[in-house]
Amino acid sequence: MEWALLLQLVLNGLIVGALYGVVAMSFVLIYKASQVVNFAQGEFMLIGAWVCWWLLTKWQLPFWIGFPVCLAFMTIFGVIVQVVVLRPLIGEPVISVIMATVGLSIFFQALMKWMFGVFAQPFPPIFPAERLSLFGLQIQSVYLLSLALSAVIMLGFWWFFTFSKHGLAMRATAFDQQVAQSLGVSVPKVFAMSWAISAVVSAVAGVVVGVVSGVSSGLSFYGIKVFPAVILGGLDSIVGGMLGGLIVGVLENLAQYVDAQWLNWGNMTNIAPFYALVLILLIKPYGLFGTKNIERV
Amino acid sequence: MSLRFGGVRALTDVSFEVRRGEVFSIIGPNGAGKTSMVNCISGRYRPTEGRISFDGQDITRLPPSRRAPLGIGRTFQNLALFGHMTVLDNIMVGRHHLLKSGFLRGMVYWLGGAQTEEIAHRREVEDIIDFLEIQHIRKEPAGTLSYGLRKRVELARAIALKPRLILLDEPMAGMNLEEKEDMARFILELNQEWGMTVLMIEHDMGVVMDISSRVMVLDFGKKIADGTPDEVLAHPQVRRAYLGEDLDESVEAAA
Amino acid sequence: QAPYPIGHIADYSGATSDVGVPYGRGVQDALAWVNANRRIGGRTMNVMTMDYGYQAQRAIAQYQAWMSRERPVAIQGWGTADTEALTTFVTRDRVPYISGSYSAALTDPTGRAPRAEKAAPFNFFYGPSYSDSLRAMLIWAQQDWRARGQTGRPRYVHMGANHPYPNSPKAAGEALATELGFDVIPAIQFALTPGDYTAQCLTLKNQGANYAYLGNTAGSNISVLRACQTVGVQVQFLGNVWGMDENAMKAAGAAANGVVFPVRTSAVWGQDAPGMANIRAISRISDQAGTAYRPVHYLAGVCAAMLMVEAMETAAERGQVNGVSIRDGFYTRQNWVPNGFDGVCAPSNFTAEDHRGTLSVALYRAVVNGDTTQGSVDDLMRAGTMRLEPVTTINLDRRRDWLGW
Amino acid sequence: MLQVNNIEVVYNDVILVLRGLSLEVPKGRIVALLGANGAGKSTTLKAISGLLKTEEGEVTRGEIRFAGDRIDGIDPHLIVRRGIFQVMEGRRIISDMTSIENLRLGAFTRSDGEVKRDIEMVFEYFPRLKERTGLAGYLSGGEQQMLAIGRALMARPKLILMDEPSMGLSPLLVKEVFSIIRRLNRDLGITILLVEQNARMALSVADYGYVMEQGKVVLDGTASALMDNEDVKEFYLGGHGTERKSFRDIKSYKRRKRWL
Amino acid sequence: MSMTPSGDFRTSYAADMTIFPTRNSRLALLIGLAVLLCAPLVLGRYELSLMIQIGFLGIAALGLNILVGFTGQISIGHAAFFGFGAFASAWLVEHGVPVPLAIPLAGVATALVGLVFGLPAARLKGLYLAIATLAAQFILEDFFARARWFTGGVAGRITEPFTLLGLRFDHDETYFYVVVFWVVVMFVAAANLMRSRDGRALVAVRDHYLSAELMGINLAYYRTLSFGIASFYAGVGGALYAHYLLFVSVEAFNILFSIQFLAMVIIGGLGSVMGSLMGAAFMVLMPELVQSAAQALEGGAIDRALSLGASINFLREMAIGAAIILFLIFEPDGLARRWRLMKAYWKLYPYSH
Ligand SMILES: Nc1ncnc2c1ncn2[C@@H]1O[C@H](COP(=O)(O)OP(=O)(O)OP(=O)(O)O)[C@@H](O)[C@H]1O
Ligand SMILES: Nc1ncnc2c1ncn2[C@@H]1O[C@H](COP(=O)(O)OP(=O)(O)OP(=O)(O)O)[C@@H](O)[C@H]1O
Ligand SMILES: [Mg+2]
Ligand SMILES: [Mg+2]
Repeated sequence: MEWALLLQLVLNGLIVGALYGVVAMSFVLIYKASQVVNFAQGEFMLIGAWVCWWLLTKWQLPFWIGFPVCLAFMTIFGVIVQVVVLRPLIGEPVISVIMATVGLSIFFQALMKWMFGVFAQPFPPIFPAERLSLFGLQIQSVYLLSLALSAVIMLGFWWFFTFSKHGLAMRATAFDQQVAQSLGVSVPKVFAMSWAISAVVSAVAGVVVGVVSGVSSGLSFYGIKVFPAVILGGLDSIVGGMLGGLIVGVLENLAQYVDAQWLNWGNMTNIAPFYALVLILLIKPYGLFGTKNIERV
Repeated sequence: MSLRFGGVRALTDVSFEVRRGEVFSIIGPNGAGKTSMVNCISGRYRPTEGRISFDGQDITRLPPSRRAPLGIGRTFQNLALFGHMTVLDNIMVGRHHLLKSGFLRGMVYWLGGAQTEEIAHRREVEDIIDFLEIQHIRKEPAGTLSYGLRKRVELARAIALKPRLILLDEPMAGMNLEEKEDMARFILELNQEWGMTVLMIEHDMGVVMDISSRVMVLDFGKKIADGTPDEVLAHPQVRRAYLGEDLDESVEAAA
Repeated sequence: QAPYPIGHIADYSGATSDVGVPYGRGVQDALAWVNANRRIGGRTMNVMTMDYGYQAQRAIAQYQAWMSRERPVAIQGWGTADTEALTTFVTRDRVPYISGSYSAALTDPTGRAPRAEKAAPFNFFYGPSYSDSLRAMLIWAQQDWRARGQTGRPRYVHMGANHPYPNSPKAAGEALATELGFDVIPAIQFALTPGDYTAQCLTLKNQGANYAYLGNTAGSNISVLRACQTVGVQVQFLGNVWGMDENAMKAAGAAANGVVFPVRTSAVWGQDAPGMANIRAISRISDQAGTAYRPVHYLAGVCAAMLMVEAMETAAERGQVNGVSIRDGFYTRQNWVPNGFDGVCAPSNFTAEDHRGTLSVALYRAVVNGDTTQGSVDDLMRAGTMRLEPVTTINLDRRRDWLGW
Repeated sequence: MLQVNNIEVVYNDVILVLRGLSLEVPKGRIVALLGANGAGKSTTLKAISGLLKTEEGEVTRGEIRFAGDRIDGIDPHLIVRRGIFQVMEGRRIISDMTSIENLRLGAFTRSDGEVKRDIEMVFEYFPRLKERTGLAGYLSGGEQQMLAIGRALMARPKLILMDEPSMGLSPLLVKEVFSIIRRLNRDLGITILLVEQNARMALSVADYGYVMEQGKVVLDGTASALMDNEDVKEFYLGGHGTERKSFRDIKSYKRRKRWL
Repeated sequence: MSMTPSGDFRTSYAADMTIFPTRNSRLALLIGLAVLLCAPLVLGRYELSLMIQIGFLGIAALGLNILVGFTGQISIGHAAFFGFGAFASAWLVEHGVPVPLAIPLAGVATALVGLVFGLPAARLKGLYLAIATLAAQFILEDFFARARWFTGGVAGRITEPFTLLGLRFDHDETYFYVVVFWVVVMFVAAANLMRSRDGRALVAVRDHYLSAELMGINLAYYRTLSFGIASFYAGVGGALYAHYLLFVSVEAFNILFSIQFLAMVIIGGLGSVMGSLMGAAFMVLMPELVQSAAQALEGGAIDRALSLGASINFLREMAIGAAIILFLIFEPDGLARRWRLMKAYWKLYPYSH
């Protein structure tokens, strides 16, 4: 056992896990409003990253201006996607909507390549010190930004869903669109809101990933990678999404350790979260924090 | 028998017995635990304490799907039809435990005897359809029917199980007088001609008084009375908790 | 006279499009240039380009379509998975297939080499195979180790996804590394997509590797390079032929500094060579202004296309142009450099027993000394912020026991 | 206040359910809508509240006016904002929320600060709800019905459309619900369109009544006039005069009266 | 000439329960089948190869439809089972099993694997189950890449063409018949299943599992069973794929492919047997159509005017994505419903409306 290495791996897992958590939360948000799992979440990250990159390099905007502008763009983008694609599907079976998000993912994947090219691009440095040392582990400083943002986002969501009436409306819409409408909730508006927020949150994650390892279309793979995190935590739990992210992050790193030390299978980092996912679901069918469906006849 | 959900005591020490061939009604205020009781009998809930036996066999821990073959069928308070299936298929599902051919024989339909079996059962199902007068909606998807018709299809599905004990959870809710009369007629006929024992939950006192042989009253999960309809009606606690002070008016109102 | 049908399977939009685009454009431009400037036996080519998005299925469907309608006389292909899948078919249909996959499994036309798994009589590619490139880099690494005055056994590790393409040279590399006296550390895996590979880098650091082969394409290699730079790994990375280029250098920035990787052509864009004039002319086909920077893969694509064109010309001189005669056209020349591309395309030798076109591997070092985030590749190369620095050229022996793996 | 003129409703582009139905609900009154199962009562209410759309239904002819403005074709949430609130058939409470959250949702369209007080008011009407702090999905049928009505009150609507509010309630509660309906009407001045199977109760609180059959109004009149109508008596109220006919005595064959 | 009866004229229950309700529709079916069998005589290899792909993908899609459409359990791992069937068949052939036998055996082997991965289905619901199948996808993919003895590792495995009684079915013209045979068998079996006991039970579980259970339906059994059946179909489809391409590689069976299966099922129509085939046809033909449109455009006036150039490839991808979305918006119930409406229209013709 090499404790220093192990410690570094766990630390790294937590840091990366927080990022997964951010993406997971944006999944949860859409799920909570419409019971839809968004397969285009990865593309949302990608779009956010590209747009921000474009603002910073082509327009030479400083990060502290470019980043908010990018988020504002993503808000509008989320609304547009909702209006054009998802609004006509209101009332259709959830699975159709999920499929439509797959269509979105294919569409945007190609669109991004068309607009920004197929080559990976580096982000201009946004912090004076690109790296800093944490308990002996060198990490990119932008990860700290993501840590801070994820905490803020999580608290924001938590407040939103428990206390604000729009949060309640969102949950009601997810439960039964017809009832929500009968209560005066505008289902399209609720969806627009959830998609906009989700787009913004995933853009934050996209930018962080972009800063760390460059922007390229492969970035959207995070969208799939994060599924174990979402499910581990429970599809409809904001806190669960965050925690699931952390767990998956640590798990990946520990799996890499175990793999490198003993197994030498090679692929454990990628697969371990899925094994864990199946195991946890067998014990807790609604994830760690998901609410059980009410079964009453 | 007792049933608890966390802190909620849905049923507390309730004991009763349904005799073969009778129409037994459970009444009680909302939330008294009537549906929970039926859920325990049909296996949806497992009692926290106590024992349920059917025909001398202890069925307390039997999984729900094993109770249909024993002869327990039921309808639901909040409709639970298979919305996308036709009425006919809904009722055929009721025959599930009586049919024998599994998926392999089903796939080779003509060869393994599945066809003959289907036709034989279809004939009996048609009898049920005729009996409940729902011929005209045979091929409609159950999900598009109006509330009253759905209740009737539910009943048909329960009958298709060929149950010896049929549990009806508010069969008359949402019906007008004429339809209640029909339903009452069906229930009596089931009981008398088809020989099924009926356990019914109903709020319509008129119906309960007229067609049940015995009545049990629950309140806050406890049994407060049982006996013949008239005995129960006379019970002071029942009048207070359930009917409201003025008896005659409430019977009238319920009708 | 009807033009010769030529199939072209390219990845312009899929997972490997970052290198698929320059390579494919090179092929396409070269063939268009040939059509415009010189004929093959008096005829032109009808080039049918198909972007299959790196999905083997689509490539195979397209292949079937072509074989039933246009019946191409030769095909320019791309990825390892689809090329290996099509091997059986092109063998059956006798269509020369020039791939962008340099898997050594495609180099044995007879299937009789000691370690070969199957015969691939109609498969060709331009440049050294993945395995041979890695062998060359290992030989260089050994020299480098000595040159730096290090003692003890250097440690070598193979890194990449578990995927036909990164795996292709794994066995060959580890075998030679052992033979050369390296300590071979268990391979480290990382996916073909960008991600957080800090864990892998920490492992790498922990195990004290000195030389690491990066088997993936640029997108994920960049993540590894940056992660390893962040955690401060001291290791000499050996890039593979598709894993490092000018675009990757720009994206990885300083993290790419020092990576050694093979370059298939004798010159890179911007250098002078007799053949460069033609390359520029070809480049103008898709870039009228003549300002675009062409990465190494573009030049390789041109060379691969020109090999095919000349093989077709040989076939035309001898009479019929068909799959078999084109294949035989590949065997007629020694130290074959396409006419007019001297100093750019490296000499190739193909024989009916051995499709290893070249065993001479030119190694370059990526040099990055500044901020690469602003400006285009062209600007950066011109300003010298990024450079490709020749390291050495390793000439491998044409060992028969190295054929086909 | 509400006028429904000659509307036709079609489901799935093919199933014609309402065929030229007209009715009127004057301000401040209670109007009862009676009819057999499948007559189209719920459909009528959904046509008014705009909820048809979510079931692939459509008003293809005629018009619906509320306070003089046409409201057919408007999105349901806008109709709620105009002051029409429907209590849907089958309770339809949000089962994964608590009662209080359900009630708060009822007040979604309101932005005044009196939501808390109104919740207390609902709890006064239905004390049982206050005791049940768990998720609404675990409430008994009757408790859910109370919650659904309470939720409507939270919206402070001008017009409540009630679809079978007494369904599944104990006799005691039925009386209570109807007395609440009366009180709502009297104290708060809320206009009510009431669909009910319990004709006797409905007519006893209503000012005016309509009887529907197969998508059309076949009979209408003041509540007292309907109570005296022979057909209504026989088919909706049961028996003539005071003597109630026993359910046991119904013969297998019955005369079926249809107005159409 | 009508395909559906215009009134209820049936006199026996057997007649009421048949799949093809009129004589004309049976006739049409026979003629259709005959025409289909003549196809290799008139069509080119390209068209045949598309039809073959539609065939084996359609079989697998039908399996997924039984799972998703009929039993209501979403699976995002179908391609992995498809792949398992392909590898299993190739492996069996390598071990001396003749190809015609290896195909159904591969189906059975896949069904067994499906049952194992279907076990969580007894406990999991909705999207939780969907994501668990996503796990199956990745775990199986990892297994394929690792198990050299079985799959040939990441390099893939070459396999033999279909041979029966000394005849080689190694061209599109001949292999076509093999696929048609399997399509007919598998589709008829599914249609039969859906109108018999266990098929109804599956649908009941989807529509209302609580009441289904009280009807005597063992939920765990049927949920798992539907995974088994779905995997069987996937396995047979995969085996047919293997002996068509003659090369099986782990690369093909990725998550994207799984999602394509899902798209087939949804586009074809959830819970429709024939819809699965239509969905497969849509997913196979659409990229081809877009591709040929792109080729027609390439170098043409529009291309030059907009200087599309290389971007045509991206436009094509975008067109595919957009087509899926547009399809879902305008035909959310799938091709099967459109087909039914068309039939209904002809039934009334010329008196429609
Ligand atoms: N699954 C459950 N979890 C928690 N509490 C439950 C559950 N099922 C029922 N209850 C509670 O048990 C009590 C009895 O409910 P039940 O449905 O049996 O009443 P009921 O007598 O049928 O009433 P009604 O006539 O209104 O239908 C209720 O207070 C209800 O909230
Ligand atoms: N979504 C739908 N799609 C197709 N038909 C429908 C739909 N909803 C209702 N119908 C049909 O419309 C008719 C009227 O239904 P509605 O629910 O309005 O009746 P109702 O008068 O409320 O009956 P009940 O007293 O049973 O509730 C019924 O025949 C029903 O089958
Ligand atoms: Mg109840
Ligand atoms: Mg109704």
